[in-house]
Amino acid sequence: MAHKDKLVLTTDAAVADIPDGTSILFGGFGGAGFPNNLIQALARRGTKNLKIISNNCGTGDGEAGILFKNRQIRSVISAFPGPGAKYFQEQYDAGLIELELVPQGILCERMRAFGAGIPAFYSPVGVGTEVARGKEERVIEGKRVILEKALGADYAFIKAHIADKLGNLVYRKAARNFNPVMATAGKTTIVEVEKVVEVGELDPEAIVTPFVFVDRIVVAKGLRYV
Amino acid sequence: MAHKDKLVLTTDAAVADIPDGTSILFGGFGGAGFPNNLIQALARRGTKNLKIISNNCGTGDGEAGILFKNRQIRSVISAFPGPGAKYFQEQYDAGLIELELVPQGILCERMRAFGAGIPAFYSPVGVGTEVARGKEERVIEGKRVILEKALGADYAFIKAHIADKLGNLVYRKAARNFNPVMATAGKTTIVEVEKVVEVGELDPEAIVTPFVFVDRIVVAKGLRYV
Amino acid sequence: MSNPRLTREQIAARAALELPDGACVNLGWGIPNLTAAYVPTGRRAYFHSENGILGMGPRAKSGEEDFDLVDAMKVPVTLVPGASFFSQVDAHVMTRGGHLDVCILGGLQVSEKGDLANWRVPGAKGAGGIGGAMDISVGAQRLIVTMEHNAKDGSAKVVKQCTYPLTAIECVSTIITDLALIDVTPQGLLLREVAPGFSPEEVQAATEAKLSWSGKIPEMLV
Amino acid sequence: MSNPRLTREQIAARAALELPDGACVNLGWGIPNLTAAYVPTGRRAYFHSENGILGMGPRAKSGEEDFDLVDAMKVPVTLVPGASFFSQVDAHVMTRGGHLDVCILGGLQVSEKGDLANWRVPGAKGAGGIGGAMDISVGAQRLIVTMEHNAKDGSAKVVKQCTYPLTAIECVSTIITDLALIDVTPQGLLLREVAPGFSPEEVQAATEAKLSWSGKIPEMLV
Repeated sequence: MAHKDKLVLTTDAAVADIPDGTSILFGGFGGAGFPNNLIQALARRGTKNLKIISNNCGTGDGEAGILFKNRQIRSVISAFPGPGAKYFQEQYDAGLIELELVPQGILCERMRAFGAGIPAFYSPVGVGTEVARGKEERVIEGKRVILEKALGADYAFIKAHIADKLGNLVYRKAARNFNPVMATAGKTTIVEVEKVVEVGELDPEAIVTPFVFVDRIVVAKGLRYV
Repeated sequence: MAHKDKLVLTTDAAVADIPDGTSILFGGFGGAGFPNNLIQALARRGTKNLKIISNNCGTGDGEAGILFKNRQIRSVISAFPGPGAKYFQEQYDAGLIELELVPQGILCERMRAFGAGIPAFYSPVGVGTEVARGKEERVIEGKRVILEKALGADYAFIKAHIADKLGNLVYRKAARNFNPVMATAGKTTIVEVEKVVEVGELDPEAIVTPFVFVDRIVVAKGLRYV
Repeated sequence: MSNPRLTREQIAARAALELPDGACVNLGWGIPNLTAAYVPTGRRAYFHSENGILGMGPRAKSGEEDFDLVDAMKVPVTLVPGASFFSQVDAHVMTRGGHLDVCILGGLQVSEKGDLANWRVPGAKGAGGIGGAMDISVGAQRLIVTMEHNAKDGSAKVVKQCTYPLTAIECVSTIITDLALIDVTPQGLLLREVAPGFSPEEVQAATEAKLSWSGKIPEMLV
Repeated sequence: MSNPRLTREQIAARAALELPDGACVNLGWGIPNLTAAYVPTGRRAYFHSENGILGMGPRAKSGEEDFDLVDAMKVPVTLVPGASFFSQVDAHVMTRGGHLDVCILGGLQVSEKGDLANWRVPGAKGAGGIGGAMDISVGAQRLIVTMEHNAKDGSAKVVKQCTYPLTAIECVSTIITDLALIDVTPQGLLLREVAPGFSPEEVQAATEAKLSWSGKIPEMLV
């Protein structure tokens, strides 16, 4: 995509074309690195019937919580919905929402596989557990493994610290977490950042996500849910 | 391993225990990022019957070339032996050496899988070509794929720009290439660096290879083969 | 059994003795997380967090928290010199790939084969959550489980076969409880130490799985 | 056929017109590599190298070479603003994962289904070498092959079926030669442009595979 088109002025504009029924990856872990401003914009837009992939399922009204509260989400792939995921838990208990629980590292690896053009892989994680149910199992080099499929989505909503105007990204401390891999696994990747700098200002050695993985950039500050 | 033991004084000491018949990964691509000083030390040591994994097979006497010249190598896994790999080519033509040719990205991915605890994966690369020979083929999500196995080795010889005394590494420009993934795929990883700094001097955000992947560090300068 | 069992802190302190100098270590929620405070003098341990940190230091002081620098339990932490940040993907390259020296997790049940159940009580309300425990259990070079020896209702947690949903099979190396330190070996569970004042027979009585021991069993250092 | 065929530079220049503004592009050895010099004014292309660079600029000037900053052909290069370095693994996440907009490779043979053979001449001495071509071919969003239309012995390189060892099957989108620009479509090879002075019939005569065309075929802009 032509670089000049990536910078979007508002979070509302950044999500204006997200259709009902789409799939979205959400970055963030432990209160850090969540694209909270994009999520709020999606809540305002009211997009329905979403399939989301996210390590957790919100913290109260925060993070993805508001989307559950608004009944915008149909299904979830998650490693740890979390004790703070009040609206998710209510809807899950009521049978209103589909959940696929995935080990956290396998969630990472499945998204990485998607981004890397690897359709599937064999993993020892989950062998002999509920996670293996319905999955092909075999023995490779003497080790029991199960088949895991690549996992991507129509969109990735991620959070980074600084972007340049091309879309090169750097993160801040443990707010990096799921964001770089999700940038590679979303067909359209939308990033909210605290700051945008001119092209050339970021150190080429220190760029974590090269701009080839980024489609839209929006500057948005200050939402965190602890 | 206790951090204080990692720093080795000479390249000869760094390779002093490498046994005949072992397997070694060599970093480097396009003349940059080769652990040339370690390779020279291994040539001096005279270790025989090596199984090496390396993108290329030497440039004249340089890079892995000296090990071929000395007949220290029994088999090679490589993506591009290269026109400069004179000794390798002679021995290959004479049937003295085993070669497995692997697509470059799959060479990367197989080593990454090893380092990441993923025993095998399915890839579309090489389907319908010589590379697919003898490999399991199937269709996943409508795509023809072949089974590729993880690839590790007893040792990794890598080159980095700067290490701290714990073994955290940063690289320089395109000399990064295969080195970070090999650090994860060698059971014992030995790095040659241009400079060692105190622990804490490297920026935690900029460290490319965390010290957990590094077993021995040696400072050695100046060998490059163009 | 008139002697008190060990406290959670004492279990953690005993577990900390298992950390070799320079070890890279992942700690799970609960008792495992307490271990960091008990690393023996003269040894250094580098704590790993699955959200992408190697080299976590103590909890951040009040007023000095950086909420982009949190551990896997969302607690603001600090860094030690030599620490690094990386992605969640790379954090699990470390766990699953066998690069961490020791991992310590909590347990609901451990079987005599070393199967671990620690993520869900059967019949519990809610969706539950796996987190990083499965990747950690499968990949750990050495997996130590720290837990109370018996559940609140007195039932054994060291069992012949886990009845709770499994985290991973045949993954546990050592079990450290408020009553004992037990190694999982190919020959079954080997009682290595008992809590001060307890006999091997008393520990066996509190254990569903069969323990073996020989000679005099030392007391746990606490 | 009295008109001269296009030069290698002219093939490269025509290929460069296919690069959209802002495109991320990988160029193979030979004619593809020449393309970088012909990016049309007003457009920007970001060149990717499989050794871990996105945003390569022109070749470094003599005396200013940095031999840690080389392209996949070992040539010292420069960077454009916005460039980044990454590992070979991540470079191939970009190729195989379909993240590059256009890849341009050389060819020995291209079949009417878009199979590509470009890494080895059968019977050639030596071990040969695959390099990154297979990953690039499989992953490219759009793969353009630039090559001479015929081999030195006059034999066709655009063929019904490749007889040379394959690089990848059904991967080529467009073939640009010194005689023609041809799209690979589900209906077969579609002749879109001819070199100045050549007729579609002349191009077909130099081609083993069947070409289709309709109406007047424009000349290649060179």
